[in-house]
Amino acid sequence: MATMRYAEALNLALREEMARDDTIFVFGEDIATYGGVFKVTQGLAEQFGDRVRDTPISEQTLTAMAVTAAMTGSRPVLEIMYADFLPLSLDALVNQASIYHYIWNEQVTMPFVLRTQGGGGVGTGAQHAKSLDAMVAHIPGLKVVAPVTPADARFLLKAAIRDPHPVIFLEHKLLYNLRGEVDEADDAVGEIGRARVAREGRDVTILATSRMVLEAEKAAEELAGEGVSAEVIDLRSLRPLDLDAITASVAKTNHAVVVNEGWRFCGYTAELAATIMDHAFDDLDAPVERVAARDMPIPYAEPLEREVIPGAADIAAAARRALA
Amino acid sequence: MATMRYAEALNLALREEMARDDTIFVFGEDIATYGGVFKVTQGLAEQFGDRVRDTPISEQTLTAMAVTAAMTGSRPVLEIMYADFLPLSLDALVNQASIYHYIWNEQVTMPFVLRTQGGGGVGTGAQHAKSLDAMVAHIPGLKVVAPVTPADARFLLKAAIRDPHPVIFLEHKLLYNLRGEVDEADDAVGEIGRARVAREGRDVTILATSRMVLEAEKAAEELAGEGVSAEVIDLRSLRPLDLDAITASVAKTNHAVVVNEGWRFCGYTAELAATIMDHAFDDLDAPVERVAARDMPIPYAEPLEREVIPGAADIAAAARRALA
Amino acid sequence: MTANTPSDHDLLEMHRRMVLTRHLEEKLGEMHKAGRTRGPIHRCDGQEAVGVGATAAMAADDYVTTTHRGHAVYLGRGLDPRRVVAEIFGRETGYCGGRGGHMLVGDVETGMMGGNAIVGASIPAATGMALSMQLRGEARAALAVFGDGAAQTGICHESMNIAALWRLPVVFLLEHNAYGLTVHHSAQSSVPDLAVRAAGYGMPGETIDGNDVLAVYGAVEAALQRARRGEGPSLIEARTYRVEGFSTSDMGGYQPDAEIAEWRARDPILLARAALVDRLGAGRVEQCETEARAEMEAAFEAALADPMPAFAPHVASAPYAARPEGGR
Amino acid sequence: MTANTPSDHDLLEMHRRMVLTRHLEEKLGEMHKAGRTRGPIHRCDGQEAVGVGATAAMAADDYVTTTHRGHAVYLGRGLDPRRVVAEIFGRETGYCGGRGGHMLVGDVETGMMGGNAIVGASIPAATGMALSMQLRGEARAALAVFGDGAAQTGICHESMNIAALWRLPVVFLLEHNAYGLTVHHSAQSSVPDLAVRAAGYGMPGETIDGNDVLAVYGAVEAALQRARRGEGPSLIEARTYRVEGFSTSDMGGYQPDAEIAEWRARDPILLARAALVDRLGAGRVEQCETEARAEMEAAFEAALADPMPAFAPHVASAPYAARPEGGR
Ligand SMILES: Cc1ncc(C[n+]2csc(CCOP(=O)(O)OP(=O)(O)O)c2C)c(N)n1
Ligand SMILES: Cc1ncc(C[n+]2csc(CCOP(=O)(O)OP(=O)(O)O)c2C)c(N)n1
Ligand SMILES: [Mg+2]
Ligand SMILES: [Mg+2]
Repeated sequence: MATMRYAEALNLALREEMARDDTIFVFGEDIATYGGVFKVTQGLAEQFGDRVRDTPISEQTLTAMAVTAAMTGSRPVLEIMYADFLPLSLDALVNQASIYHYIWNEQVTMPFVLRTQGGGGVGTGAQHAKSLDAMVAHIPGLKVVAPVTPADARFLLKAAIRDPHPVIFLEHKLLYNLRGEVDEADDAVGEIGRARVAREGRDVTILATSRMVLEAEKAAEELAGEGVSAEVIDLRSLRPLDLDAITASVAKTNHAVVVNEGWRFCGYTAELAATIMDHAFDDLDAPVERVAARDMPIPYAEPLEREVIPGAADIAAAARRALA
Repeated sequence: MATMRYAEALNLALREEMARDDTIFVFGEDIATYGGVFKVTQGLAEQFGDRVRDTPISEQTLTAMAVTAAMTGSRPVLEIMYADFLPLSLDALVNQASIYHYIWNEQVTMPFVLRTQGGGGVGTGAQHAKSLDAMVAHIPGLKVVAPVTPADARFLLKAAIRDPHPVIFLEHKLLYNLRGEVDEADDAVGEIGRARVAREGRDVTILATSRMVLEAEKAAEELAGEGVSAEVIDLRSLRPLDLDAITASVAKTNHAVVVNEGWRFCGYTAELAATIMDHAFDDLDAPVERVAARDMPIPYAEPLEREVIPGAADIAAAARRALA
Repeated sequence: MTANTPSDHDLLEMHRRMVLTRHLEEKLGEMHKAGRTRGPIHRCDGQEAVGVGATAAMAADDYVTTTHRGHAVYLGRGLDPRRVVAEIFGRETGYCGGRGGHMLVGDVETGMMGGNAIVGASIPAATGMALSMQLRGEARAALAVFGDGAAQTGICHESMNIAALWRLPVVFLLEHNAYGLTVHHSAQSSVPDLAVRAAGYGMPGETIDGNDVLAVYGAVEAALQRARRGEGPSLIEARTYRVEGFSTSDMGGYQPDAEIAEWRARDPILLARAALVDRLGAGRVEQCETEARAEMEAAFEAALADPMPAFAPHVASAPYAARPEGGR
Repeated sequence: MTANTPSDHDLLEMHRRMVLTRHLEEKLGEMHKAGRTRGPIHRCDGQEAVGVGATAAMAADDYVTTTHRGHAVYLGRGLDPRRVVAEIFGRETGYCGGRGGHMLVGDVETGMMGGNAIVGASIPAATGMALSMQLRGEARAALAVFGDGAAQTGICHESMNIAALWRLPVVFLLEHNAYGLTVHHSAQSSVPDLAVRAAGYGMPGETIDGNDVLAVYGAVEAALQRARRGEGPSLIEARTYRVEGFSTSDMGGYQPDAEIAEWRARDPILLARAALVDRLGAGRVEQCETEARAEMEAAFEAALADPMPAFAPHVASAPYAARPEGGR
């Protein structure tokens, strides 16, 4: 057992997998010489040489190249520096990556990972603070994961790299320095599609993703002070969903709050709310409450940004509404 | 009153608006000399000369150019040939078009229209048959409309062109030949954000978009034979939503089916289902039923494509489930 | 067929594949008129020398990517005509079980890595494969076939820059047929000759006669060799012409008759035939052509009798979600 | 300042704006060290001549777009230092009411159509404005400032092709500072000199000394005139260097000390000062510099005392949805 930062856990997973399988290569902007702007890939170039490449600023083509490199025997791990740039990758994801396994009648698999980080809270502005989870989660054929703990970061990145299909790996700029226990000796890989009960509770289920899990935990703490027992579920995998975990919790609590840092309208919380209605309508004593970013661009100034990005207070308020 | 095809109604709206306002220009691939691959822009180049331009195949840049041309005194109408190519426009939409009005503190408006057409059913294959409505509807600052009748096509295109903010105008390849009454003398423009009751009913509300409205009408007919009275609402505007129309209908019927031709997971029907839960939970006697495309690429062969794209039979079945 | 100078046998084989392709196109035209096709079909009549000459220059383990107009590449690469026709008609026996259709045929076994109906997408596709091969230290190459319209896309620029920067083993074969859909090249491109752009990436660029199958073969062969030697990418602009319009949905009216007539006179099959007759005699050439046409006829007959695929929800084997209970 | 040969007054004014910018950058560096900035700040120390020389060449009704590193363009275009600083510190009095931050300052009144933090986005942005002006028959022009990293993006290619094809009144000013974030140009670009790419679009391209404010002024002035005359776009590659790293979050270690030292010796402000002292005498130049620094000090003082904005849900005036009852 070692305590390490989230970024270090990712780095460890990359090193372990690259050492194990030499068809893996890592590429992206500023990831080799500099080790990544969030230092996730630090030291990889020294260890793995040409298999770690700095690239020109060409997200659209880099994503398309990952697709076909993966179809022809390699396992690329591409870093897209900010989730705000995912729109540049979307054509390759929706019109290329997502189709071939089916359209070519299972002649190919496509083992690549697209790592990126999103989220706001630190004044990076309208073009560097978004969570566009819903856009990638909408695409069939892709898996989408978003670990919160360093241990999950390592396990899920290893799982993503070994997956035969494309995995979008969503990190968060405010998670990189989070510390946690990582059992380096444990050589297991995570299972994509399994949620984690971050906190057990009886009265209301809070489903959250990425950094919002931490906010949900804070909200649960606050609610506990009011005598409300909130269960916090860290989805970990945005697609596929762990339906069993969701329905089991809602069956117990009969109330649900769903939280995602992206925009509300047509956002990821809409799918969660609709999924709960699809599978647990009769268990619900109240409508599912959605907590998401306000439907507007993310402003720079701190007092404005704070109002747009959801946090613990919003989650607690939503839980109170659900229970009212 | 004249009977005209949907494509002709669009053409009429473009002519009328371009004649009225010479800051409007129309550009896109194959839209000038050839008049558009669906002939929507036929004859415009002859009438308006340089204000109608064929472009290189450069969707990403064309969209970005529409944004800034609109910020600096023009009213561009851009045609993106297939909705499948919307991912190429998304960076300009999400990182440029959607932000400036707010981020620049209301120094600018952005009156442009992006017309495109989506949908399947005629063997155009995985890269030319999709409905990516959810991706654009997720972006705050954009309006998204999808008229079904020729009259609405004309009114809403005129409204979209006059709107001070970006409007994504979604057409459908199977609607262009649809005929309907258009009152050429009526110089009104549509109001974006108002739904239309396509068929009144008492037992179940079917909310549908674009061509799916026609399928919903067929389903309602089928259900009528079984003694079920279905109300069909043509949303017309996917964003903003006509909440009053939706809640009023659900309050009456207590059952809802929501239909969109795009994929199900994180798709537009998720927002509709969640919205109904948000605003009409207590009116619901059963969970909202979603009808959407299967979560997979759209295959070419007819027997396969038919299974992936939803139709009247799926809508009728969903209504029966809702009422069961 | 990778020796520097093609043998008589090789030349005849290229000719056969061009005739095979032409006959496919003409049959498709008839079937369309008869209302028996589904979706648009993009014929390559008059351009057969590009796809056939280029694929003939490939080694067995090279990759090729192509466009929505890929029939000459499919057949040039040696795909089974029956399974190509079956795919075009959405049959279970097609290369993709009818899932792909004519624009999206892919066959991994021959390295024919697909038609692609997103304009320009064949360019980064081949570039990504080249990167994959380079990283594994393999002396193989990838060939990207794309159009003059596609050359104006952003991904063309990004791919060429990356390929030249990293000296990737890829050959960019620009099939310049004067139009992108209905728009003439002069209204799409800021320069008349696209090979000049190669200098902007520090790679060799040349313009060749795309209707001369031997010229295509020679240029592509040299560029593939160069790529496999680790000397990086090249751009080859093959000038040709699309005599039958953009697709079966094309309503025409924008290609001047005189222009079409001029290019018909330079039909790549006529040119190849003339050269071959000189070399091998008319009898052998005619026999070859007759056989090719018969092969395509047989392919149509067999493929059209093949079954349509049946839908099966895609659960176990695939990344796609199962159909949710009851609904779509 | 659009006469062909700048007057003494004009020269001194350019110098003043460079000094103003430098002082902004240095103060921002101090504020960052003191923990008083928020989010990344991209300083342009050593590159001031590009933004200042270029904007000095603009006519009053021309447009300019710039990058995440746009301070010299903001101040060069004559924006009020206090309101620029206020925006950088997220104040209500900033050009965008604190909503934009330092990368997204925009001021419609002066045609300063924004910093832009999507790499490359300034290029189609200016191109779209140029199209708008061309369609209205106005003899105005747009100037796109962008980096060497941005030159590798797909939208750069697409924009240059369209601009040259349509002879749009736009000037492409490539601010080549040798790095894109931490990656040296030689690892991002397939060619060392990006001006060569202009030939691929049939437009003029030249490389100039980006540390010589007069060279920048002259080249941009001529290109803007050309654009306004309807003769189409030009590409100007201004060679400069980023002496203070990528941004305040830069951990350094990749720019060789010797390289930095070499460029510091060619500091654009030193160069301009030397020329001006010869011409106007040391006194006048020093006074100008002192005043500029004092102006920036005052701007900081005032801006930092300005109020932060208060959030107001955005309902009536805007396309953004109202906050749904109770939730975010
Ligand atoms: C990204 C994208 N934009 C537009 C289209 C529609 N489209 C299909 S083919 C074509 C023209 C392509 O021209 P070119 O590359 O020269 O190929 P050609 O048809 O001449 O073989 C267009 C615009 C598309 N399929 N993909
Ligand atoms: C599309 C996109 N990709 C990546 C980034 C991250 N990023 C910000 S600045 C930068 C480097 C830009 O280099 P260059 O264009 O040379 O500008 P410079 O910073 O040198 O002024 C990168 C990669 C971004 N903002 N946008
Ligand atoms: Mg062409
Ligand atoms: Mg740079």
